[in-house]
Amino acid sequence: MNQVATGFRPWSTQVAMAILESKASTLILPNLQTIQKEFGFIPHEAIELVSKVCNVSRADVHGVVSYYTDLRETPAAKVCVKLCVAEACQANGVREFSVAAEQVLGIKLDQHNPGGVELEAVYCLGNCVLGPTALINDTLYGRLTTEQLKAIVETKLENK
Amino acid sequence: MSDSSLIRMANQIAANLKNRADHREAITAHLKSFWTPKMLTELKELISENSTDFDETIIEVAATL
Amino acid sequence: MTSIKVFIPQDSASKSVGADQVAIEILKVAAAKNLDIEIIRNGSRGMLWLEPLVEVETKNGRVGFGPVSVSDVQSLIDQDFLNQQTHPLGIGLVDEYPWLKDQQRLTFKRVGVIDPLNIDDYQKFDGLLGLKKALKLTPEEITKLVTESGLRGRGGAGFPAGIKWNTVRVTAADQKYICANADEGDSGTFADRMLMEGDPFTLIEGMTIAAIAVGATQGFIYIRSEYPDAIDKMQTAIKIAREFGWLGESVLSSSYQFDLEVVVGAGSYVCGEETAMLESLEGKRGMVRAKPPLPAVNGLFGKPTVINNVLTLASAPIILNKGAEFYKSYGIGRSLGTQVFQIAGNVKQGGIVELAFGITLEELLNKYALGTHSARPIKAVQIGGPLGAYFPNELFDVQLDYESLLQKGGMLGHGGIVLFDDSVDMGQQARFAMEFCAVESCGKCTPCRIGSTRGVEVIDKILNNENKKENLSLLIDLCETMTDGSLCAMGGLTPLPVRSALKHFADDFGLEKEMANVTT
Amino acid sequence: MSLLKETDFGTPASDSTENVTVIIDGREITVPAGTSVMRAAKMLETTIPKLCATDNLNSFGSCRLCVVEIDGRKGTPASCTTLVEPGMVVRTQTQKVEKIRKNVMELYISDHPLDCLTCPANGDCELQDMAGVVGLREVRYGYEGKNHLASPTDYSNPYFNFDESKCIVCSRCVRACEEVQGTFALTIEGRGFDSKVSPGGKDFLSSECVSCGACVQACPTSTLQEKSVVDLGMPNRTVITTCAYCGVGCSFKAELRGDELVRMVPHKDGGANEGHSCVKGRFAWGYASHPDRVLLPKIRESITEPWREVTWEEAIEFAASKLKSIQSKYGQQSIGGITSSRCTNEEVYAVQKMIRAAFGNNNVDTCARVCHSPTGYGLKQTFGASAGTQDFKSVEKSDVIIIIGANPTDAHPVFASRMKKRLRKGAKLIIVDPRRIDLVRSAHVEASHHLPLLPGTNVAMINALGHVVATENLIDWDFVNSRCDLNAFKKWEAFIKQPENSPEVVETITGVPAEEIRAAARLYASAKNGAIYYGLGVTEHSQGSTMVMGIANLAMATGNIGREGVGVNPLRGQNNVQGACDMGSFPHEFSGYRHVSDDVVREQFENLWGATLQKEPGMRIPNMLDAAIVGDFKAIFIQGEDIAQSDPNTKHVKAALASMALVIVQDLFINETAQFAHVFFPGTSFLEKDGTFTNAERRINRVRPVMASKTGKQEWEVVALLSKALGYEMNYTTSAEIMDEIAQVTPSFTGVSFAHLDKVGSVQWPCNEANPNGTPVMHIEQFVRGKGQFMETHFVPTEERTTRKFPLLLTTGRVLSQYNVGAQTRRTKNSTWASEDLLQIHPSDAELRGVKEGEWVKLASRVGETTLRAQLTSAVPPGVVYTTFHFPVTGANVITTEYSDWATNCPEYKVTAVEVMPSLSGPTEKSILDKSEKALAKNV
Repeated sequence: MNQVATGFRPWSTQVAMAILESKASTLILPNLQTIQKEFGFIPHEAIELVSKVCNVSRADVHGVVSYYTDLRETPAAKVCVKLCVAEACQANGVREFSVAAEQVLGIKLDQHNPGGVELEAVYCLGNCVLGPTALINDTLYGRLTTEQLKAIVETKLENK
Repeated sequence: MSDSSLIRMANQIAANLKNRADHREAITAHLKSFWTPKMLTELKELISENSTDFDETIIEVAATL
Repeated sequence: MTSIKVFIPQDSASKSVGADQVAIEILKVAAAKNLDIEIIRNGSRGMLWLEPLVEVETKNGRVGFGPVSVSDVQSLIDQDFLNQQTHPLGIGLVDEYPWLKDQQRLTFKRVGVIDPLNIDDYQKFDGLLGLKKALKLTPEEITKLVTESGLRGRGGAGFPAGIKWNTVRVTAADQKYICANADEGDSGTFADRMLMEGDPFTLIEGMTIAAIAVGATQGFIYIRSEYPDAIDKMQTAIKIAREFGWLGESVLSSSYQFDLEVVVGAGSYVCGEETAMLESLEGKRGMVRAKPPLPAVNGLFGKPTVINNVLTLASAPIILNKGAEFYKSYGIGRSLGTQVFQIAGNVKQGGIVELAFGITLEELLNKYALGTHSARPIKAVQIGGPLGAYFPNELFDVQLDYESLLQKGGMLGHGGIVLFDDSVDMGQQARFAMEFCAVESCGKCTPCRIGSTRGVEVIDKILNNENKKENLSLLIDLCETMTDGSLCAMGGLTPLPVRSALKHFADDFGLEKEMANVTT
Repeated sequence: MSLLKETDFGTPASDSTENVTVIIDGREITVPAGTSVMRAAKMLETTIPKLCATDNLNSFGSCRLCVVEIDGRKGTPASCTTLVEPGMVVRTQTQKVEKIRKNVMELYISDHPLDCLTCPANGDCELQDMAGVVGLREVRYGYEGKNHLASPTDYSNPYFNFDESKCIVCSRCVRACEEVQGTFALTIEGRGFDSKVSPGGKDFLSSECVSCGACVQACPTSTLQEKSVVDLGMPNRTVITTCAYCGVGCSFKAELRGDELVRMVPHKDGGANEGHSCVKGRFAWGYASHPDRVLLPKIRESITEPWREVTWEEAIEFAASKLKSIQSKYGQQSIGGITSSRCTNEEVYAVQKMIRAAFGNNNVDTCARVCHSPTGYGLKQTFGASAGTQDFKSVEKSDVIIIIGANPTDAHPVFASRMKKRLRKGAKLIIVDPRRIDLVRSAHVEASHHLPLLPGTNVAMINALGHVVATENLIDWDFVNSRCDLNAFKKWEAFIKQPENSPEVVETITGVPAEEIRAAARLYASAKNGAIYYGLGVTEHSQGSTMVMGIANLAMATGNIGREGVGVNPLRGQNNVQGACDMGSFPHEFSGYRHVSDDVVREQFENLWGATLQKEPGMRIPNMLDAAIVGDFKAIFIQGEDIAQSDPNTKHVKAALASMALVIVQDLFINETAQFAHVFFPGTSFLEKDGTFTNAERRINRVRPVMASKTGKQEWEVVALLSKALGYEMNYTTSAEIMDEIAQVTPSFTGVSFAHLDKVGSVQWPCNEANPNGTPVMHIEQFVRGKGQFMETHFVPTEERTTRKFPLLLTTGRVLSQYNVGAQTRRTKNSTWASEDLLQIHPSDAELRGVKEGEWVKLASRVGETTLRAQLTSAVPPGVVYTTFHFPVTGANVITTEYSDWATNCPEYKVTAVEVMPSLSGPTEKSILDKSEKALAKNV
């Protein structure tokens, strides 16, 4: 279930077409999610492809891609840290935590950082008692400390 | 009109109407409606010169014009 | 001799603090000691400060130990936790634990108790009884029963579920849908997630009952992508339900057909709004639709559609099983049944508290929360998610039901209660409310699209002491414009936290209390 | 936006028959259920402020300016999305809503440039208007906050700019592209404050945008703005007229600044287009003032001589004396003329009158000969009226639509949009076409069945469809028994049931699987309302007339005639094909389709005209050309048609022209035909004409002079002068008088006059005492001919066959941005989208021949060859190639043959056996007038 950044296929229109055909969905979003799940992002060619599969315009697809924060048009970072910055976590000090996290990871919040580590602000992970909390490559962590964060990220960076 | 055009037109009309039960009337009416008198005269002349170029039905009809 | 059953939650909150590692460690250490144990991965009991909460089955009931960390495992084993309750982490019989004992768990009856994907467990604890009752009733009788139970939408709007179902039932169409709204995006809420991870069959059963009631043959569960575990659990549960004929062409061998599909969101808070959710379910941008037409008449793909929150649908089985009278014997006034409160944020004892409507905030805080995690005094409590009001200490006597909260300038929302200690800056919290709206607004209507961004700017000006009086009155005006002018609740309710912060915590804006009061 | 503002009710009309009474601001009004509060208010002439609402788009509810208060309702609902309910009491002007409106407007303006005075839309901007209406005086937020003022402008479209900084994100453009045009080329990108209109990619030009202008029209600000308005300034007067491109006949508001045309804006009250347009009508009018236009008459003794500019008097005298001398030398029948379906009814009528009365013969034909003459013949035979049965609006009621041999999204885009709208609402579509046209599958539209038949096998296909209906008991017996001639029906039934017409046999002829044919037939026959639309892919075949009758048979057998949503509907190619035919420009017919041999009719004309008229038919265009080559036909008057480019077998046409002693051409430009002319009369563009066009739905639209004639004369004036010089006077002083005469002599036109048209906008003929308001749908009670006449439609294959030497079949058509021979569109920026004719070829055929994408290929048939670039596409099936004939340099008709429809001689453009091979170079600029032709010309 967990998908690490390096586990994606290289883009191929034919492979993508075959995958989409096997899913047989004519809705834009699920097809885009399928593409992203397989290839890690939604390359330009995929927009044309999805528009054909769904029989919609390229603009329709572009509108959907640009709407949802999950969907990305550039390759994902190897380690993606989705840090909850919503109220319950604010109550547990995430405002200070995120500043510290930026420091220990050496990156800025919401800055695109292909290949390496990405720190993304998200709003609620449903772990509202155990903040600060983050989803790191689809694994949830609670009561997070910056030391822990650093260690987890480093382990994940080392893993293939 | 050139002879070849006239022959082609006449034969084509015949080909398209000959399978109808009322093909003679239909062909006659068609020629009278749409062909100039000169074309009709030329048709008859051409048939009398060399009827082998023509569909049988058109020869039959032309005789009654 | 049978092996000893050890329960270790597989709930994602529990896992986030090491439940998986604890399970592995216990297996490892127990194996080394040749102990005969069977580990069952249950859902969470909802006592999240105790997670990972390890339970051991005894003849007297399940005894608990928590919070257990990997490093505690050796000592647990050493102190024979399987048979003794002497370990300092021990909390005794879990069902007798005060925090849990007095709760009125109807919807959450099985959550944390059973193995979520075990159908025998499910049925052993009254699972399927509601559906079986429903199959004996006419659709009209089911909707009538649900209407009589007083069940209202648990997503926040509080609309009577039975009336909504009935509208869908009487609308003629070749296709109808049931949609479970599991886009639980409110900060401070996690009940949907816990139910789906801890007792997914209840949602399936509830949705099937709804489907029979309205004549729907297809259902969708729209789960936010931030909940990978819930997605996984629901998908597996659906597969199992299908295998056992609970779903499919003939539900429990009846003449009813119903199937379910999980649809995953892609990062958009506003998709929790029902019409935006429909757009998203249709694979489009999650733009809010104007109402009318109501989704009950013209919903998913233009067909009559029931859209209910997970907890609303999950309440249907017990209502069907025990009857309307039973259900409405809980609660007060027009808020009937139980509410699943979620106590979160800076809290000493946070988690799920399911109780009949009518409890006050104060009782909840005194009896369950027991103060803040940081041990500092509580300064504010936000009720109902990011669009809910902030309450100061002097309003803690508010009764937690739909109408009472409305009266106090708040709303119940999805029942999330977030505690803040005295280090919180309410000016920043007000600013965040606007900022959140700016980030998550679908962008359709002007008050929300532009207003939220201007809201952040105006609050900044106030906090920076720029033309305080003018900017305050502008902010109040903006709040009014957003409240009255927005298309949906996102823009319409964003002023709620802002206004409450201004009203109750004027100090944090550098304002005289009187000044803030005059304008709110 | 536009200068002349039609009433905007904010939301579309409801078609409910139920009524609801509400009280708005104390006044009561009864409206259909489903009407919005906003629309109901507007019906009371109460204008509620709005920005995102407009009545050609579904309500959206985003701008929040239109909020109102309703008794008993919480809050302030938007009046655009709130529907009336019985007894509702609405207040549109309360302190509360006024405050919300003002504050919302303040938010808008806090993110909008403050450049009204220098903005191109100044004075024509809804945002500006609304700011005034709500009384906005200050923006308390200041202007230093987050904003979009630095957003770039997209200049890529040749006709309009997209200035993002002025966008208020009302989505009207996006919705117009979806709901009105049906292209879905626009979207909103991002969300929240970052939301912006986007063409989905880099820019408008590289997007899916077809430049129809609907977005520009919908934009309430200057965000989407015509470049011409930016350059020339806001127009200050409006003339309502009719587009002169295709047979849809869209109404436009020509907006001028003084005498200069600034823009053409589709007219909402136009019956054919209801406010929509396409890239040609909306933007491609620049040719009318192109420097290539000839404004003075020219003459020359021989076509090898240079032209001499002369006065009108000299040119007319020159032409008349030559015509007279030719007639005296070669006989009365040695001259003739061609009317134009590009010209007005009045101009066409004048030309045919001149030929019949002044030339003294019936050698008049019209360019409709080469497009829709089989329609006239076929529908007259079966239904009794040479015209389509429906109005365009009818398609909104269709449940199953068959399109045969037409490509509406390119050739009839405004109607296509209407059809797509209906398809998106659930109507089913069947396409019969060798090519996979866009409607087979493109964004949000998908045909249920595509029957990709081999070119030339239409009749076999229609017979197979009829066979299924007859053998599977799908006949509408009530209709057949009550409305049709039963003897004819029985003959047809016996014929159509024969095994040779079964789908299984026809599969071997058409290449279309029998099951698909059966399924399509069942779908159409079982529809509540089944409609058939067809184009030149039906008529331009050697069995074109048979096919039209086959279509009529199918419609009658299934009872799909005589009400809304059904019918047989030819999509006419040019703007006035219908009118040119109606006006009596066929050699055998007077106006109103009455044979010249009808003594009563002829006498009526003779008496009115004061001339003796011939009672035998005259020559058709191909007859004239043939006779010219033989030497019997010596002079021709050609108004507004370029037969040297548009007619088949160009070499033959040119040889015929070169054989004549006198060729008179009247046109805007020195076209290909004019190379062979001795007299050139400059013509007027539609912007200068005063008259009427009749579109494909028989709608007679006014063409009003937007500006004075650049040549000093109208076409009918020139014709009248020439006629007079020939000794026959026509005493018209205005074109209105010509219409009066048409009305006097044509039974289906007796109610038509300019005055009536100016009053009611437009009417569909028949318009007479029986139908004073015209006839949107024909054959309602009975057919025009009485009983519907089934005709036996035996399939006689064309003689054009593929051979080893020419193994492929060529078929031809149009692209969206170009029109016909391209004389107009090539002289506009429309060439941005298509600057040359391309040869579409299936990749497998291309591979076999070593043909590569974008490279030059030689296209050869047994009559000629040309060179053009290849476009590899699976839109054409293997064995079939396709091209357009917009560019003279390609001269695609060099390829097409002399074969034609058996009944009408409509050329068989759609089937030519060809071979394609790679070519090293492209065509030379004037390869069309090759050496042999020049030599030929010299000899004359």
